[in-house]
Order: sequence, then structure tokens, then C-alpha cells
Amino acid sequence: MHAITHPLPARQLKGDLAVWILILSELLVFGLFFLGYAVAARRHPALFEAGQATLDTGAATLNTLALLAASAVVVMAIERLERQRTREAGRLLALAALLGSLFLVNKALELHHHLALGITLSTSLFHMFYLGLVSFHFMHVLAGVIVLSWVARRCLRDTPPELNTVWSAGAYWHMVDLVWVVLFPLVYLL
Amino acid sequence: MKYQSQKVARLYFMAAIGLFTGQILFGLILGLQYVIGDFLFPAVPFNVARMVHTNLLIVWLLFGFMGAAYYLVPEEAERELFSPKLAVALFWIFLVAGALTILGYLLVPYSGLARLTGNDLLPTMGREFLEQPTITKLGIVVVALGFLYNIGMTILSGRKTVINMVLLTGLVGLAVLFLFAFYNPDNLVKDKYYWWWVVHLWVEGVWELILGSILAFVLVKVTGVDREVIEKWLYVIIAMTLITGIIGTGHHYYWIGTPGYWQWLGSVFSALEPIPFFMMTVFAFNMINKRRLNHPNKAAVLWAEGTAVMAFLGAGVWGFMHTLAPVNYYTHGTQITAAHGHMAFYGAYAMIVLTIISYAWPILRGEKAANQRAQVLEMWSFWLMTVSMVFITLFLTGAGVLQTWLQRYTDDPLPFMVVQEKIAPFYWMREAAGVVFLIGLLVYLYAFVARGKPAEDATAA
Amino acid sequence: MNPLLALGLLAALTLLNVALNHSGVQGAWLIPITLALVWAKGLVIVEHFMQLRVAPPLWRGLVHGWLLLVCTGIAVVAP
Amino acid sequence: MSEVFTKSMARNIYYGGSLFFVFLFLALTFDTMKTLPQQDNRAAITPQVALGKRVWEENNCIGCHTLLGEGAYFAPELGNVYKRFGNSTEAIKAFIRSRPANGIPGRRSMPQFNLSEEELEGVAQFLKYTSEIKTQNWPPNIQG
Repeated sequence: MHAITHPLPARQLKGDLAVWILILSELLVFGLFFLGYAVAARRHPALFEAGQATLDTGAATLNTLALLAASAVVVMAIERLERQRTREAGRLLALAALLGSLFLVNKALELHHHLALGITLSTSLFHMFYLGLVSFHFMHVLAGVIVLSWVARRCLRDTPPELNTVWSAGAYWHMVDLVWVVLFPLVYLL
Repeated sequence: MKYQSQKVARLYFMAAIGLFTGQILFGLILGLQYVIGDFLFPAVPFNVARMVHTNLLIVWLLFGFMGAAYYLVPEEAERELFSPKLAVALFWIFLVAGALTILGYLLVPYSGLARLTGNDLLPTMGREFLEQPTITKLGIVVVALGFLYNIGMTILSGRKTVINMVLLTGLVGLAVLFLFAFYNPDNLVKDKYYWWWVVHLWVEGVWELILGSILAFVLVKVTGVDREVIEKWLYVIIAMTLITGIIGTGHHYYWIGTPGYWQWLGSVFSALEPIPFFMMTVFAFNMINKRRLNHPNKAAVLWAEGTAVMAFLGAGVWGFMHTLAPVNYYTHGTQITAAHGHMAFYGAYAMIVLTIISYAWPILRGEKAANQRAQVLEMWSFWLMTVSMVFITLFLTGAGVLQTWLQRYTDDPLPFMVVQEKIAPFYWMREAAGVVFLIGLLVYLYAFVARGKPAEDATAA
Repeated sequence: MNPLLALGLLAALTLLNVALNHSGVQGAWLIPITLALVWAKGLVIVEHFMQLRVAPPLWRGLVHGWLLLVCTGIAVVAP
Repeated sequence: MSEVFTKSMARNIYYGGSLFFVFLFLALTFDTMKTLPQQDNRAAITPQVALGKRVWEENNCIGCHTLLGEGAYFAPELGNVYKRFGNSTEAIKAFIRSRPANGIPGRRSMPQFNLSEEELEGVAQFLKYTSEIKTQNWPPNIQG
């Protein structure tokens, strides 16, 4: 029999509990809207199919890749920060914020295209869901980019925030990503 | 009591309890009018009695909030109140204006009151809960500004605790949102849309900040749990309140002429509105379980626990019951709404004011807690009032379910008045529960008598 | 998992999903497969990006539960 | 504890989260106000209707009735009373006019408000206007 000499490393939630509570509530909100979308699409299949046909899947695919890349870069940045390579982390975070901004610009163009056609939340049930979900998510990306830019700036000036804060920012960003990963196929593909 | 100026709170608490008693008496009149239609007609018609019932509720809660603020703000800020004199002066202005308004309701026909107070100049009267003459509304604004000035100066020049800052944001929000009471366009849809900015954003927004900070204050005091722990939970709970509650306003925008998307927005966000109330319940009981001291004021602890539970049941569970748009389509404006309103207001706001009074009153008299007998009486009154409120809610829910079925849902819907007669047994039972509530209130009042002479006077003698 | 490797996997799954849905093939299995791919992507994000693999079981379970519930919910409801 | 929970982060969530949803709410309000003209029957708001709304308010009708489901629950819903009374403003006026000053023994009764002809017409027109607001098909049936 071997006695266990090294206790397992304590399980740890990366990021502040307050942020995780926020993340969970955001996931709940998005989750309910996703299920609502699915129910509405089932009840009005023709309307939703016609609506989907007007969306630009190519741009949305590109956007998905930008968000995923930003998430991966954030993970890399945090690894650097954990090893005190602050400036390197700062540059990576700036890259992540840039990728996020790419998403924002691309999405803003897409939204502008629809709004210019006179489409609003009240045009149809499909457009309500499409515009509502996409712009609600857009606001989250915007908030995320602001937070990432702030952390990046602090790191580049060699005064990084506490690791707990950076983890929290990262967790929030990944949540925005996670939500998009479900939103994208639901609205653009199915 | 650490600071002399906290004493001002006593005046406010006394007025609150007095007006609360008035509210209950008019509640009983209303309940009787539901079953004996011509009771007191035409001297006190239903609309007048209801206006008195709801306006007294709002005013006594405001007195309670102000009293709570005058009590806890100096203690948190660690300094005397900026101006105790201003607090006393505002008290009398508010009380006299309030009393005159209530007398106006009772003695002058409402249209006469409108003429007398020049409603034509700036028409704001005759909307639910905002029935006060315009001049009274202006008075409320003046009192609120003076109060905010007094509290704000105290907080900003003293120790800035989380409890004080949250209370201050809540009070500022209360005052700012009340300004929408002055916006009354001819367009009914716009009128209703912004009317909810006062009503909903008060009770499901800024008032919850006030509730949260008062509860947090009492918990800090009676449990001895580290302030740091209580404060961060306070932040998270009220953050959840606003995150769900602001867009949750949408559950009032289903059927008043607003766009259809509010049905989805309102349903999703208000489905999550019970979460902060649930967190508050778990939080309060956790703190009390982890208490590091046994506070002698058992009654105050009971009120705090009661608030946490009843706010969750009344606002959370009973709110959720009819908040989803497809359900609300049938229940909107029935006795289900009344059931929810009664338990939510009692559980969240009446009880939090009674909590702070229970905690602060003995201290204002120079003792830590009331004597054993007075506390037992107070706890009896807690159970009598709370249990009868549960029954009032259950009976109104029964009435509401039946009403929804007969008048809204069946293939052959019946007219309103026919349905009202069919559900009269529920109204009778509600009235009986109301009488028990009044008995509970009388026990509560008697508990003040049973406290005997204040310790301060005793030492002085 | 190396973040770049994870990214490669996620990108591949995304492109696979898009290709699948634009290839013109029809079938009852299209929706379950799409959502299975979504679920797989979600797993990578939750475990390796959000670092929930080292988190207390409660939180790990909550987020995984959300992902599973949403994916199966959509699969069941979708036409 | 396996979790870090700081007061500063809780505060950030409170202020940041509230601000986020305040902005969202304002944006939605902006959109609602732009959409309202198609819903709220504003073309029908004549001076008569405006007078009617004032009469409605200054007699505290909301203290017994509901209007589009909001108000007291003591007397019938009036958002659709124009339709319930057979699309007749005359029927509404006649009903208000005929209320007995001393009530009906043992029953609920609307007070006698002694309205002038002009005020009566105003209230009736106001209720007609209200019944033509697009309310997402609420109430479910004519009984309100």
C-alpha cells in the first residue's frame, strides 16, 4: 500500500465567484432565448427558412473563427501572465481585443445592411429573434472587448491587474464565445 | 444608539406604524365592499377606499424607508446626521401634506379635489397609485430632495460603506424615477409605458436596493458576521435584481399597445426575477446560521428571516406564476394580480420596515432589546400577520384561478359581474383572514405598550 | 490541451458544420449531428478555455448541464 | 475555499451590469417609441378624446375598473367596453347617465358622477379610441 504523499491540487474556479454568478445568469438568459427561438422556428418553419436565406453565412463563419481565435489567444495570454511574462501577455490580449473588434465591425456591417432595408424588431418574428439575439450578443462582445483592452493596456504598462481579475475577464470572454458557438448554427445554419 | 441624531428615526417609525394601521382598516372596508357591494356607499365608494388603502401603503413605506435611513446612515457613516432639524421639519411637512391629501380623498369628491388643486394646469391625477393631487406630488419631490440632501451630505462626508452607498443609489433612483409621475400625455399607450417607470422600476428596481441594504444592515448587527462577507453578497444580489428587473419591466408591456417583442423579453427576464429573491433567502439564513453572537433581540431576527422568505414567496413565486406571456394573457388584471400584489408588498416591503423598527426601536429607547414579554407578543403578532397574509394570498389566488377560468378561458365566457358573484365565497374567506391580520396588528401595537418605561427615563428618574 | 490545438479543432468543427449544412444534403440526422458538433465545440471551450476541468464539481456540472440542456433542447424542439 | 470572491469584483458587476441593462432598456424604449405609431391609434386622439381621458382621470375611474388590464379589479374591464356595448358610444353614455345616486341595495354600483353632455361624449370617445389600440389581441374575449 502506498500512502498518498502529495495531496491533489485543490480544485479551483478560475475567476471571481461574482463573475461566475454573472456568467451563469447570462447563460440562463441566452439559453431561454435559444429555446424560444427553436420553439418559434418549429411553429413557423416557412418564415424562419425564408429569413435564414437572407443571412450571410460566410461573414458569420468568419466571425465565428475570429471569436474562437480571440478565445484561444486569451488562454495563451493568461498562461504568459501566470509565468510573469507580462508584456507578452499584454500583446496577446491586445491581439484578442483586435480579433474581437473584427467581429464587431463585421457584425455592425451586417446589422447595418438589415437596418438599411428597413428591417426592425417588429418586421417579423424571425427578425425579432435574429436582430434581438445578434444585437444582444453584440453588446456582450463590445463589453468583452472593452474589458480585454483595459487588461491589455495594464499589462503593456507592466502594471497588470491581479490574476483573479484577469481570469475573470477571460472567463467572461469565453462565455461570450460559448454563447456564439450555439447561436451561430441555430440562427444561421439550422 | 451611537449618535444622538439617530433619534429622528423614532418620529418616522411612529408615523409609519400609524399609517399602516389606517391602511389595514381601509383594507377591511374594501374586502367587505367586495361582498356587500353597497357597504358605505355612496359616502366612501370603493375607488376612494382603495385609493386610501394603496396611498397609505406607499406613504407608510416611504416613512419607514426614511426612518430606516435616518437610523442606519449615521451609524454606518460614523457621524451625526448632517441636519437633524431638516429631518424633523421634513417629517412634519410630509405628514401634514399626507394627512391633508388623505382627508381630501375622503371629504371631497375626487373631481372636486382635482378642480380645487388645479389639476388642469398640470394634469397628473387619476392614474393608479399616482392619484395624489399635483401639488402633493410636488411636495413629495421637495421632501425627497431635502431628504436626499440630508442623507447624501451625511454619507459623502462620512465613512462610505457599501450599505450606505447602495441605500443612496436606491434613494436617488426612487426620487429620479418619481419624476415620470409628472409625464401624462393624451396618448394612453405612452402614458402607461412611462407610468411603469415609476411603478415597476420602483418596486422591482430601486426599492429592492433599499430593501437589500436595510436587510444587510440588520444582518450585520444581529449576526456579527464579518461586514465584508455581507457586503459582497449584497452587491451580487442587487446586481442580479437589476439585471433581471430592468428588462423585466417588459412583463407589463404585453397588452398595452406596445410591440410584440416585449412578450419574449418580459417572459425571459422576469422568469429569472425570482433568482435574486432566492439568493436573498439563502443568504439571510446562511448569515444567521454562521452568526458569531446571539443577539438578545430575537424578534428582529425573526422579522429578518420572515422578510427573506416572504419576499421570495410573494414577489418571486407568486410573481413567476403569472409572468409568462401565454399565462398572463389569461390572468392579466384578475385577482391573481391582487394575490401577488398583497404577498409581495407585505413580504418584501412591509416586513423589511417592520424588521428595522423591531431592531432599532429598543435601541432608540436606550436598551438592546425589548423585555421577554414584549418580544413574545411581537413574535405572536409576526405569526398572526404573516400566516393570515398567506391565507389572504391563497384565497385571492383561488378567486383568481376561478375568475380566469370562467371569464377568460372557457368556450362560453361569463360576464365580469356574474363571475364576481360566483367567486364571492373566496372573498368572504379573504375578509376573515383580513380580520385575523388586524388582530395580529393589534397584538403588534400592544407589544409596544408591554415594553414598559424606556430605560433612559428609568435612569433619569 | 494546447490552446492552438484547441483552436484548430474548433475551427475544423465549425467548417465541418457549415459545409454539412450547405452541401445540400437533407436528412433527419442533420440537426442532431449539427448539435452534436456544437456540443463538442462547447466541451472544448468549457473544459480548456474556461478551465472548468480544474474547477469544483458544482460549477463544472452547472456549465456542462447548461450546454447539454441547450443542445438537447434545441435538437428535440427543432423541426 | 476553492473560490475567490472579492468585494471589488462584486461591485464592478453591480455597476457594470446595471449600466449595461439600463442602456439596453433605453435602446428598447427608443425602438418602442418608433414603433408605437403603428400600434397606438394616435390618429384617433381628437380634442374630444383628450377631454375624455381627463374626465376618466379626474373621476378616478381606475379606482374600480381596469383599462387594458391595469387598475382595480372591482368593476369590469373597459378597454373593450365600446365593442362589448355593440360598438356604440350612445350605450356607454346612457349607462353612465343612468347610475342611481344612492346605489343598488346589497350590490356593487357605479356612483352617479353628474357629467355634462360634453364630458359624457368625451369619455365615450376616449373608450372608443382605447378599444382600437392594437393590444396583441388582448383581452381573450369580449367579456374582458
